[in-house]
Amino acid sequence: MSFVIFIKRIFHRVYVACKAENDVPVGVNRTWVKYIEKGEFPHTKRFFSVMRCNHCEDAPCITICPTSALYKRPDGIVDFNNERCIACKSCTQACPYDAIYIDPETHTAAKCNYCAHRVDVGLKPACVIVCPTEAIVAGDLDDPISKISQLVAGNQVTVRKPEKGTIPNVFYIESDNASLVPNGFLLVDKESGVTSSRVVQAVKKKFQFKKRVKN
Amino acid sequence: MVDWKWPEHRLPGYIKSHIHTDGIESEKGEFPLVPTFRLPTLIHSRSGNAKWLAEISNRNPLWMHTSDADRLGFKNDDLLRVNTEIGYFIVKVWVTESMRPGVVACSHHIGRWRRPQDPVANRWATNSVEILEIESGKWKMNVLDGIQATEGEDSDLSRIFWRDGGVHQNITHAVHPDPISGMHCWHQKVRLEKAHPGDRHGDLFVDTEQSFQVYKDWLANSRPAPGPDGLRRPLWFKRPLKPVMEKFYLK
Amino acid sequence: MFRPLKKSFNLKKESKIDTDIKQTARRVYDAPNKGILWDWEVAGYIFTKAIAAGIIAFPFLFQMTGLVKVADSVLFTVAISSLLFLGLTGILLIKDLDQPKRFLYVLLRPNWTSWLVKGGYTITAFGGLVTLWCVLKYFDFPIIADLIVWPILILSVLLAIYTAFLFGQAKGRDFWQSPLLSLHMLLHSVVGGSAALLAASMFLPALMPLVPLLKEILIWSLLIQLLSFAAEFLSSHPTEDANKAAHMITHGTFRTAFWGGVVLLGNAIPLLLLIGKLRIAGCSRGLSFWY
Amino acid sequence: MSLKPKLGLIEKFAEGIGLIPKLNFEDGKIEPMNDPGDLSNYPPPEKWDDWVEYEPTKWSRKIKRHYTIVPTSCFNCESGCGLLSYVDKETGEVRKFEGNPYHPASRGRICAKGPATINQIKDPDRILHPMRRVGKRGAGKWERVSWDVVLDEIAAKIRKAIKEERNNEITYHVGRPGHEGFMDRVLQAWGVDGHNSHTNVCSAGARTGFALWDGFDRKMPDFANAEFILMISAHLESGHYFNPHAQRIIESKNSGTKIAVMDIRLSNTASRADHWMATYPGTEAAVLLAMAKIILDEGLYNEAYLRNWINWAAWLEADHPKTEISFENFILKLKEEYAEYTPEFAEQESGVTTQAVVDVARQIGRAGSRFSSINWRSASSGNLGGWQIARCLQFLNVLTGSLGTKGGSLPSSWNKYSPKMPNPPPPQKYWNELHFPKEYPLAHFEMSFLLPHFLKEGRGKIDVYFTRVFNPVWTFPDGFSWIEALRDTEKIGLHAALTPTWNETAYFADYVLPMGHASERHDIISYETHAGKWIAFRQPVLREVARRNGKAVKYTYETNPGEVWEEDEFWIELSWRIDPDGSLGIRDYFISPYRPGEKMTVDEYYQYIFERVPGLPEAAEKEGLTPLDYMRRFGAFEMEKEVLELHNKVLTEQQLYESLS
Repeated sequence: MSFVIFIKRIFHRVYVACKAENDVPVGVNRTWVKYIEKGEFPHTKRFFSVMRCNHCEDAPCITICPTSALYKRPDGIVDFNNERCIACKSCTQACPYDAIYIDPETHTAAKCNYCAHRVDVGLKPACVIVCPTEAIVAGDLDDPISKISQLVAGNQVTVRKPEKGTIPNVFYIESDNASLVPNGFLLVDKESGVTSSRVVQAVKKKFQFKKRVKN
Repeated sequence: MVDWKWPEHRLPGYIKSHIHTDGIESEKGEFPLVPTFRLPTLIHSRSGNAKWLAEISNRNPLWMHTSDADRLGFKNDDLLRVNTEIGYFIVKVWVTESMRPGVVACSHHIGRWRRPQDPVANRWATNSVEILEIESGKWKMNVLDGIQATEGEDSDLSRIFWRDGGVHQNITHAVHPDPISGMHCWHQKVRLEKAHPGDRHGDLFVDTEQSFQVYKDWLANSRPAPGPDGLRRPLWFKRPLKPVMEKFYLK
Repeated sequence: MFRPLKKSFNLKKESKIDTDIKQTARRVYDAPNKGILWDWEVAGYIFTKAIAAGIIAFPFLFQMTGLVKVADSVLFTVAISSLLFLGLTGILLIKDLDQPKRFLYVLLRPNWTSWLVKGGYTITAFGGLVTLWCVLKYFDFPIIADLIVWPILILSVLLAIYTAFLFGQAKGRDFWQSPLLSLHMLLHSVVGGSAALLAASMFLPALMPLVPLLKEILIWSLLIQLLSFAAEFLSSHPTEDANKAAHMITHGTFRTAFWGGVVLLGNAIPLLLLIGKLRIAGCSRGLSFWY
Repeated sequence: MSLKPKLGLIEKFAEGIGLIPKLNFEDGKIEPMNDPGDLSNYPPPEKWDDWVEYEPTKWSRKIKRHYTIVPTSCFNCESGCGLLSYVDKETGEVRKFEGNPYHPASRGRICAKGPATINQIKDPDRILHPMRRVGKRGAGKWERVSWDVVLDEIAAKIRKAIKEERNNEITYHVGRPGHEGFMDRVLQAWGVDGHNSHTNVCSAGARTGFALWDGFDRKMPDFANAEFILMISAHLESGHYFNPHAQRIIESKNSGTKIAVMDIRLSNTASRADHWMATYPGTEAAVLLAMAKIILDEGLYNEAYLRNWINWAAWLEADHPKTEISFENFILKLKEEYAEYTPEFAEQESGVTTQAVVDVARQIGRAGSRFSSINWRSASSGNLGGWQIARCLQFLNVLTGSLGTKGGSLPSSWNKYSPKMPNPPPPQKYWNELHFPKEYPLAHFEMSFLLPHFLKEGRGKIDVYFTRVFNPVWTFPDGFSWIEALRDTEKIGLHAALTPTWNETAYFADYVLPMGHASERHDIISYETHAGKWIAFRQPVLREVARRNGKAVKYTYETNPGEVWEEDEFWIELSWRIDPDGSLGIRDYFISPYRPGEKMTVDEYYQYIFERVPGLPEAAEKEGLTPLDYMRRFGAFEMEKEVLELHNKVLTEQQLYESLS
């Protein structure tokens, strides 16, 4: 199973459909959209990329997970079982795509699992059916006549960080490299986020908004 | 249009806007402010209780082109005081190439607030503010607290990672009724300057006497009914809740 | 406890992308950052593990190779203290988990491809053998005790460097993919162990005979350590992220911690002191903590 | 094929002796709907009564959840896209929202705000009971009251006002449109000119500009078949009906249609466009007229359309009495009229390069009848004279003959169905000066944002003021003038805020009446989103589930959380109590069309409407359902697929006769 994502048609829909389907807590995401801008006025361009787990063929998160809480299903989906997970967080270090987070509610690792609970019932993933511009196509790459196989064969597709050798299964069409590479996981100039439960107190302390004395 | 005292507009034409460059002195930091662009993920003032929407969009900085920022010496994330006709508001600046030089814009939807005495609600998106009427008609809003991660029935409340409640810009806009279409012409002529000491992001000030004066000035440009044969309004124009025929005529 | 992104951890300085808006692509929107996931507990247990491996390896090695006659009392204290440090490592390992009650799953639901499992079994085996050795020694079965000394020595080396393989499996971290990592960890263990023993020798007279040889080893290992830093930081790294990480250590946020703590306090000063015949050797321990 | 990791020996042994808990048991297996590989988007309607899915949050245990799926329409913007609500049979609560595949406009695909309705329903700070203020208005103290108390107190005040002929002191101010037909009927039943809206802080500029051409104040661009699209808006991400429109814009873009966007900033829409024309705000009309000039000069205009549909003879007579009336002269005079709008002038005014102006103009000319354009707010709502921008935009449609054509812009009411109401009341005999003052005869529509200033000038007073899902203090300009007006009990006697959530205006209300969200209220929706004509239904889903389980429900607040109600029933109940003895003649407009003398129920109201929707009774018949039940089941119905070229259709005798009456 794999995804093809049309960069040119993305907007902000995937967030909420995924969160609604899987009750993903605030602060962490299974799939998210990243914007980058390039060029000078009036030739400025903005590119969007939907980021998520790439369900890799040779998934580093599966090799490093001590209790095989992360495992590959025969249909290719990299699924997780949060009852086996001891939350050692080594998978979050192993994933070159920053796709795994620690769920602050269940204190276990979690990530996009291709809505396996929907696929097993015969439904497409939640982010696929919500998108008004059908920017995300899901399907079986091994089936040569499926829409996704034709798309991947017929178009110029790119994947994120192929040099990591994980053989990712999410293909991007008409994408822009600067927006695909998470460029320096370490050097994120993002606002501080929220992950395992221990972060909650820290976040509160750190961002204490200076209470103003009522004048 | 001829029947309704606007012969000069009988054909499709070009009218110079109230924020045309003729009336803008850019060297004094004056700009046209476009306050109307919307975000795909929010609803005017009803998405304050939708946590997943507030999580995606929780900032409304002032968009400004790099050349304007260099000219006026502003850097990204600086606090600016935006002076409108009837007051001012304090906002952060977002320096970007995706903006037309000579124009600034600030998004709608964000800058919700609640006063300490109001019921606690929309905690995902509201600043807590105090509203003071310094003298009659002179209103000051001070931001006491931004958006805080708090404890609550919904455990997500403790995971709020955004602090910026934004700024309520609409309240500092004077009314601009277009003499023909009756439309409120949203754009404002503003003068930008660095925020004064003690200004906090989201603070604002409005003088309602001044805004009443602006209302009277714009009202003066209108050309009132009656139109042909004493009509208040063209009969073939749409009108919600059409009254009986004779009510269309001014006695 | 998790340390959030401290203000001093100023990322803006490093990411030169953001400064010049015109030429390069600029990230204008992204999901919130996940913060630091492996924190001081991980650095902590590398440190305690290195010492646990180091302090037992030298006395037993000297004893078996006959380089220096080592009294049984010394072997005993060294074995016990190594177990102590091993226990500390275990506690830190469990504390780092968000599901501490499930720590047994590492051993009882093993996924053998993961170096966390192999490492876990190494620690268990090493701890078991050392305890067995103490029991045998205590109940006076010297022959069998000597038999298991060699496996202990081999395990102690593996104990010292298995974390490098684990970090190597973390493909998301380019800086950890460098082949030098296992060498670094070995050196940590050697430096850590010898320094600890030297420091202990000031209180335990029985360790006196080992001191000259230990000093030799410490001097050479500190030298090699400095060389390894040079190798790591002077040469460029295969990927941009690794370069940035190296740059952060040498010039970025960890600059003071690296040059001040690791290089100066941890290696240069002890080296000079040792060459100048004085006995202060504990401070090199700081080295592995920062690395 | 097992979908879980194989268990190792050590694990089996350890679980065996109880060292670690057993993890590998599952609740049950659900047979997949179709064979692996081909997945469908939505469960088929036959399974909507008892749809079985796994619980995603306990996925490792494979716990089965049973859902009843009930369609409704989204309430989070003006598009009203179709939603499917999944009601968990065990907990009886809504679990999530997805798109409704049977909704002709949104076709099962929705934006981010649709599924977020679940947050609004489960919001911990929700208003669950009617509140009445204690102490001064705006002091922030509230007490809980019952619906009966609220209805009696408000009804009494309205009855007194109507009895004393103070009909113009009752105002119903609406923010998010909805219940349009319903509310006009209620207000005209009361005989008050009480409707006030937010149109003139939204789209009055564009509406006036469009209406001046042909009386239709909105245009419906047929994006699906367009060859060139010009947007003075950000319609891929926001704006009226942007979700249905965005779907069709991207579909035509994929098959080669070029898009031009006029916007002062690089919106997400502009970054998708082939041409981003970054005009200085307010100068769009100059660029549009320069393009019109190029189309005229280069003969790209549609002569047949102009000759046939434009009052060119009347214009020549009025403006150029001396010249002889001929189409050629008309074109000549037109070119003279717009001679000054050269591309260079456009560049000097707006900053858009002449090359871009010429290039886009030619593409518009070549697109001919398949040129569709849209402007809802942005430039025409931001600038003085903004209405001319919309007028010039339609001028390009007129020149290329792309009005009412396939791929062009259609007059909006062709694609909007207006329902037939039971016993419609006569028009009211009052004209409310506070809403339609003399000074603005051409305004589209009420001068809503000047209300506080009119009150300050003493032009009138409001005795009963309903703010229905409407937050002027925050959304309107000059919010403090609103606070000053709302604070003054002389100017506004009673202020009732009908709102699903707290907002800045409700802080200054006397009554805060909690009304439901998308899945907690009734309404019908029919908007012009594409070249068809459809009607959709918004319904309180928990009430529908109760009905399907055979439980009798009298009022919607019985099934909504807390005492959250809905507006239809509130207004029927209120009207019934305004005229308890029928003496004011209001009550007979709220008599049930099926049970004479009885009070109309909301089900009967919608049953009456759906029975008169062309084509619906027949479609319901096929499914063996009544029209109302059909709408309850599928949530939407498309009356006509292709509503095009109506202006070219030859009218039948019958239609001609009808148009005279």
